[in-house]
Amino acid sequence: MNKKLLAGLCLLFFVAFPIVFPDDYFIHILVMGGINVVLVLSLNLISGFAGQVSLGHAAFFGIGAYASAILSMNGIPVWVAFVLAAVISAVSGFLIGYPVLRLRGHFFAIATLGFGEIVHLLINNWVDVTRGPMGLSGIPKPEAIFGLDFSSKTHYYFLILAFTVSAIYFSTRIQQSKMGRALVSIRTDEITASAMGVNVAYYKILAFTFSSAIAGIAGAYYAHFVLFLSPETFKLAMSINVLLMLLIGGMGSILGSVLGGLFITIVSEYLRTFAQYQMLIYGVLIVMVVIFAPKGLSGVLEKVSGFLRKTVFQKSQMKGGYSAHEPTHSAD
Amino acid sequence: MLKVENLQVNYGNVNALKGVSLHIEQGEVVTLIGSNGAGKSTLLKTISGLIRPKSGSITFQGEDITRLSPDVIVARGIAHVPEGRRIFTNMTVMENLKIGAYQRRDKDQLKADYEEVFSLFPILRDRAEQMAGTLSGGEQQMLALSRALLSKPKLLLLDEPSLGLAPVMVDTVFDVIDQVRKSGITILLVEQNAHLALESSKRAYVLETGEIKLSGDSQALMEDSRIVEAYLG
Amino acid sequence: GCGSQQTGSGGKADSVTIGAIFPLTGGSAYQGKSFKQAIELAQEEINAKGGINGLKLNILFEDDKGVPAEGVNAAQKLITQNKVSAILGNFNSSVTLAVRAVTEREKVVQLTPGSTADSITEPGHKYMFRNLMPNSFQGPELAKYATKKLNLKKVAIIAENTDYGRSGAEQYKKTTESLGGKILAVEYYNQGDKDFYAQLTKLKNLNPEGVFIAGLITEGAQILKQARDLGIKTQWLGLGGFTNDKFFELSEGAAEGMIHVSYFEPEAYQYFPQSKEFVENYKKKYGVGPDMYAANSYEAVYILAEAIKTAGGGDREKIREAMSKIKDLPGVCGPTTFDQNGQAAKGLLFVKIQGGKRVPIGSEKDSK
Amino acid sequence: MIEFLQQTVNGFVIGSSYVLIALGLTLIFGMLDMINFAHGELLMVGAFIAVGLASGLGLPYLLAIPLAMLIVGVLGVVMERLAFKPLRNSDRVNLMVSSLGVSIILQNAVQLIWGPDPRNLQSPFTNMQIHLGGMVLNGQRLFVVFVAALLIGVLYYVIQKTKIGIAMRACAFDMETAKLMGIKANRIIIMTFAIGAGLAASAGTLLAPIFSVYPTMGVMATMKAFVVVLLGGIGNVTGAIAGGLILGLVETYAAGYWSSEYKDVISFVIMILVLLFKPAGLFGKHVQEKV
Amino acid sequence: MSQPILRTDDLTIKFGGITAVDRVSIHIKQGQIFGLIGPNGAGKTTMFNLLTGIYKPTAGKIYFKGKDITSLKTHEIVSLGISRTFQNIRLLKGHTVFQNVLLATHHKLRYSFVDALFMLMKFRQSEQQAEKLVNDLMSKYNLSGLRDEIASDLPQGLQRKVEIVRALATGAELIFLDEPAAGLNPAETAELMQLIRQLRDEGNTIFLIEHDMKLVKGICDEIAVLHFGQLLDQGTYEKVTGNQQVVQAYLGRRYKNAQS
Ligand SMILES: Nc1ncnc2c1ncn2[C@@H]1O[C@H](COP(=O)(O)OP(=O)(O)OP(=O)(O)O)[C@@H](O)[C@H]1O
Ligand SMILES: Nc1ncnc2c1ncn2[C@@H]1O[C@H](COP(=O)(O)OP(=O)(O)OP(=O)(O)O)[C@@H](O)[C@H]1O
Ligand SMILES: CC(C)C[C@H](N)C(=O)O
Ligand SMILES: [Mg+2]
Ligand SMILES: [Mg+2]
Repeated sequence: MNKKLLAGLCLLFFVAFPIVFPDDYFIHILVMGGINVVLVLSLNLISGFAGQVSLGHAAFFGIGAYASAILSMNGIPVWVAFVLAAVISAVSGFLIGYPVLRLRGHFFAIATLGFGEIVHLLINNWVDVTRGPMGLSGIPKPEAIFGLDFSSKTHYYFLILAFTVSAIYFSTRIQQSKMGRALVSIRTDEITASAMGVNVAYYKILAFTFSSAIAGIAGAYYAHFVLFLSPETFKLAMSINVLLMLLIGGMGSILGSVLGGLFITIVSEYLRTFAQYQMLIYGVLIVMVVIFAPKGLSGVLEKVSGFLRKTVFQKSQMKGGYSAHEPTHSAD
Repeated sequence: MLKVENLQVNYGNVNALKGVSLHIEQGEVVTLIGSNGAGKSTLLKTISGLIRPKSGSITFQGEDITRLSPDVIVARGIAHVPEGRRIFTNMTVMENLKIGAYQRRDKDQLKADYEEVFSLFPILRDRAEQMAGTLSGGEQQMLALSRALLSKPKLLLLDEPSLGLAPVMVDTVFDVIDQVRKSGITILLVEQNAHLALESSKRAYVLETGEIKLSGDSQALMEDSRIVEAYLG
Repeated sequence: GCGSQQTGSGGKADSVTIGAIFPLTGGSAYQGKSFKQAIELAQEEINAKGGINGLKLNILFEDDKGVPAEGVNAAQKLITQNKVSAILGNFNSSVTLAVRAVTEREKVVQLTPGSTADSITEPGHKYMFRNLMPNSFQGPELAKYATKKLNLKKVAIIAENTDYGRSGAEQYKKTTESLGGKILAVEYYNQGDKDFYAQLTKLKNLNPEGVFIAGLITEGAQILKQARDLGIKTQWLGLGGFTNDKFFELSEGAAEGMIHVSYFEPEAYQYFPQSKEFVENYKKKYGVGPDMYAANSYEAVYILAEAIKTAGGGDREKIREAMSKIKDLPGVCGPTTFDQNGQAAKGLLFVKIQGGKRVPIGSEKDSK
Repeated sequence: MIEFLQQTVNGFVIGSSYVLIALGLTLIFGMLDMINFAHGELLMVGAFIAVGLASGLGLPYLLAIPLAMLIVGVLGVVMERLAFKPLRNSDRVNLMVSSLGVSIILQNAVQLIWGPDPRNLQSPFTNMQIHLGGMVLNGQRLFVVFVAALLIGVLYYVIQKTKIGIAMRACAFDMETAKLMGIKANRIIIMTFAIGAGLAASAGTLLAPIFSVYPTMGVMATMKAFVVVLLGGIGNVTGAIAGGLILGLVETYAAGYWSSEYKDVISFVIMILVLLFKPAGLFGKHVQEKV
Repeated sequence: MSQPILRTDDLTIKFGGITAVDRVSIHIKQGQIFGLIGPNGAGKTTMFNLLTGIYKPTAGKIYFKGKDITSLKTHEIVSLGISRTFQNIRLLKGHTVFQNVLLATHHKLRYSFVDALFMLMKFRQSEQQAEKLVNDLMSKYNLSGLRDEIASDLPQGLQRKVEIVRALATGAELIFLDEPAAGLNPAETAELMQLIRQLRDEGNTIFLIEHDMKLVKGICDEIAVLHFGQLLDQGTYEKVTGNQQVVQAYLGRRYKNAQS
């Protein structure tokens, strides 16, 4: 109950933010943060819930972005293109995931890295379709809808907010259903999972497909927001950045994914003040966070709130639900 | 040979050992029994240097070894076969044995010792190049024991060596323990199988919730009603 | 709201602020340095002479790391937070194109002194300006010069797999073929590639009269070095990207004899009569001669200063108007006039590397 | 025919350089079971240090190599102490992230110290051409092959014939039990990092005269090294050799006979195909998990 | 009582050069407690791994209630009604007892993804039923007090019990127990024997591996002996322990002495 209240307040805050505080730059950063959050949430499905660390997530972001951009430039309404982009990303996720998900651990990670680079190179070299290194410009904005015409940042802000909330809801529903339990058991121990009746291969592929679809939507949004695409955006560096956000936020945690995405986006922006030391500080920060908060920000939050609960509220025994107890698994 | 005095060990705020004292003489087999979670494994780990005690002292052959690091303690002649075997499952059987002999410098003698281990447990020779992780539970126990023996210890700490062994294998392990003792190695044995353990040792200690509750001659303890009820069933 | 109503004067009325976004870290950072140095020099000079009509010129630098999204964030910050009056940037065409969407929406002038993709000054972008020539210009000019003047009829191309390399290669090919020359092969490589033996071995057997490298110095130097290893003797040709003092050193002498395009040469005062003071000041300040990016960006600061002067301050819209009215403004790289798409027409030079120095051997006018 | 031979030699030589790059990585990868993204940066730092020693202090190239290896070896240890040791008991993925942080730090620290300009490292062999029946070989490249072979030999000996190799793996697998066997775990891990980093530096110093030296040069190296290590099987020296040579040849043939744009695609596709049919790499042992 | 619930025909598996299970044919009757004993490394656990689809046999067939299940996958076998425990306990690390047991209901939850996404009736009902099932099982086997404890932190004895209850929660009628008494003290073992009997009395069939002969003697209706992957003997406790070969290969002299 409390959690729902908290979530409601958060939502209210984010809805009110651009109205109370109409600063284009902050809104812009929040939009970028929102894209990252959706992306991190999507990676969380496969890497967080199911424990398969992917180093190629940028590929699906890229596929979604290019698919939606190209389709809409060929006259398909942007909203339809969004949907098609999700479908195309999902299909690519399925096709890539199907063979690769048989690999484990580091092998999976590096194989996805390889796939990520393959997709990047295809985007770069398939000039007839993607315009390759010349990049795609002239991408249309989304058509006006519900009174939003996307002439201002705020409109984009509400759209990404809606996407983010949907992705959070989607993730939460997965987490609190048998699929979530299956994925977490796969992450912990595949053999036990299958011995308990979980179809390991099926759920891995399903998670990978969902993950790709959502990343594709984030990509499509990016395309219609930045209005220009070029291949170098969709490289290893981006896959790594998303993974960093997830880890800093807390693997497997929905709240963590949100925190991680926002935190890294905002911190990177803040670090601009440090000019040439910016990246150096960023690197140090990453090392420090993994060392001092190995469960990520959500882990820290969990600890703090646990501490408060114990000392301040003196609340006794928590009710045992699946998501309530597993520390890396706080619901949003 | 080994003297443990007033040893206290804490895990965070859990008192795992609350002032344990015991001693082992050269050439003895001493048994330590106690129920699940009594602190038996903790005691062995403290002796072999994996855990630093809060207070108390451990003396081995007249020298204080309380805060030495595990590799120095191994060099002094204490080998520890940990609970649950803890073999290196990602390596071959032979590599596991080599690690056991890690500190050995006497190459020729070592060769003979490998042979001896293989004659104690012939199955290990057949499996020498197999990944240790694919061994059956019993085979893994044999490997763990052999690995410890290859460090040429003076004192052997055994944590539940019969766990998961077939009866005939338990025989073998206890025979080996007997042989080991005869070869002059002193043994501290932790066992769930109290019957056997008491049978094959001279003296025994009973550890309960971090404290020594009883001690004495194994034979006598076997008749003690408290022991019979709790540990011999 | 969008910034159209804002004056964009950076807050204080006694100064004008412009933003400069270039790659200061990451793979393109070695070029970013030239931009930054030259821009700072121009700023110092302007302020030392009492600013622009008494207004002090502030320049805020941001790092785009060569990444489009970073550039977009930086531009948004400069425009919204720092309320800059105009933006100078970027280097990588992909970043410039992504930032262009921001500057168009926010109605802020963006002047790039470093990106060469043709599409940057395509029609429909009122706020986008460029004071150097696009890729489609130098490829054909080089091709004309090579076929007509140098008489190289059978040429092979090694091109970087980027907009720069690709459009350079394509345009070169088209022009050469239209002039009756033959392109034996076009080989692409990716930025960051280190080994070119495979491509070069293949080219060697084609026996080209010339090999045109549509790329940048790091890979270009490797290509030349490795070609020398393989005993390839041919006339090397290149785009303007090779106009960098490091290049000869990096190639360990293998660049000797190469002919390439240059948009600017220090001390080639016959071609760039306005550049003397700049070159001397730059050398005094940084100990090395300016490269073409330095010259372009130095010139760009003066172009913006002129526009601000005409606009009478930092008003963004007025600056845009002033920009479009600039006519034959003298600059270190030649006079600037922007066409309706914001593209300024500039000339180019051909230089030959002789004794480790770039020696001007002609300009595009020679092959007309 | 000559062209084919030349391409084959090209592939072989470039393959040896991949082997060299991958050796240090496979060591740390195999022994400590971690993906070290900072490997390429160690290589880069090694190259920069060699440049500093050679052109800054005027030391001869052949002396700069071992010195750079030594210095980077120490750097590797410092890196392990500060960024990896605190994570020894935590999830593997945290180690990987920490290494990413380290790679960002190194890249930018180097840029701050030495600036972003590309540089050269002079070697006495750079301008040496050897002609062999219509084929041309470069002296420095041959030198790379030679040193790679030497280092492979040494490493192979260390891992297979000395106990240190086994001890490294033992520590990686179960630190506590390794200690019980009398292994000085900390020392072993320090050594692994020192050797791994030193090998990376050797690759940097050997390849620097062929290629050039700049702060981001390590990124590509890391990627290639990953491919090589996985192709061959993690922690497997023979595998690294095979993987490196295969990658070198595939890339060269692809660029020489098919499409230079797609050469990297081809090598990644080959890697993935190999993994699909041999999930533990060409020389890795695939062990069915026992329950 | 007499219809075989599980039958193997010449079941064989080879690992490299080793034939870990060698042409083993057994059949287990409905409602039995069937024991499998044999020296370490005889192939007992491997048998379980074959029967539960974790390993695929090199040759031979497996029938469950007359249906050929040889080529089925592990999770498919579970849904037919076979479940197991592991020799090296495999509870999900860091998960509570409740979470561990709840996982086992997975294949019985029939709602679709859409049901879950919109929390439709079917989803809520199924989830409630699963929770109820788990809670009921836990209180029936006295685990309710441990509901929210981290399972892998419990003492061995309790962990084994959680694994057994988890196996039950799959709804299995045939349950494989791999050395359930290992690491238990005599008192705990006695309790375990009681539990296994109770399971049998409730209509389950039990197939167990054990080295604790007191337990085997106490509860097994029939026993098979495996040696070097081959079936050495099969029958009642008295029959197999009377077999000289079994004594020699498995029981050993101490056991013999203790008997006589
Ligand atoms: N790493 C640890 N952290 C916290 N508590 C621990 C740790 N290891 C052991 N304990 C606790 O210390 C006590 C003694 O444990 P120990 O393993 O020594 O018991 P034991 O007698 O060997 O039991 P068993 O028969 O189960 O092996 C137990 O209460 C246990 O929960
Ligand atoms: N995945 C595998 N790869 C190779 N060999 C294996 C594998 N699994 C089992 N083995 C071998 O098969 C044989 C039988 O092993 P299994 O675990 O079935 O024995 P067990 O009868 O259960 O013994 P224990 O009573 O000691 O547990 C052993 O020799 C083991 O080494
Ligand atoms: C070399 C430069 C002229 C090309 C520039 N980096 C661009 O992308 O446009
Ligand atoms: Mg214990
Ligand atoms: Mg077994």
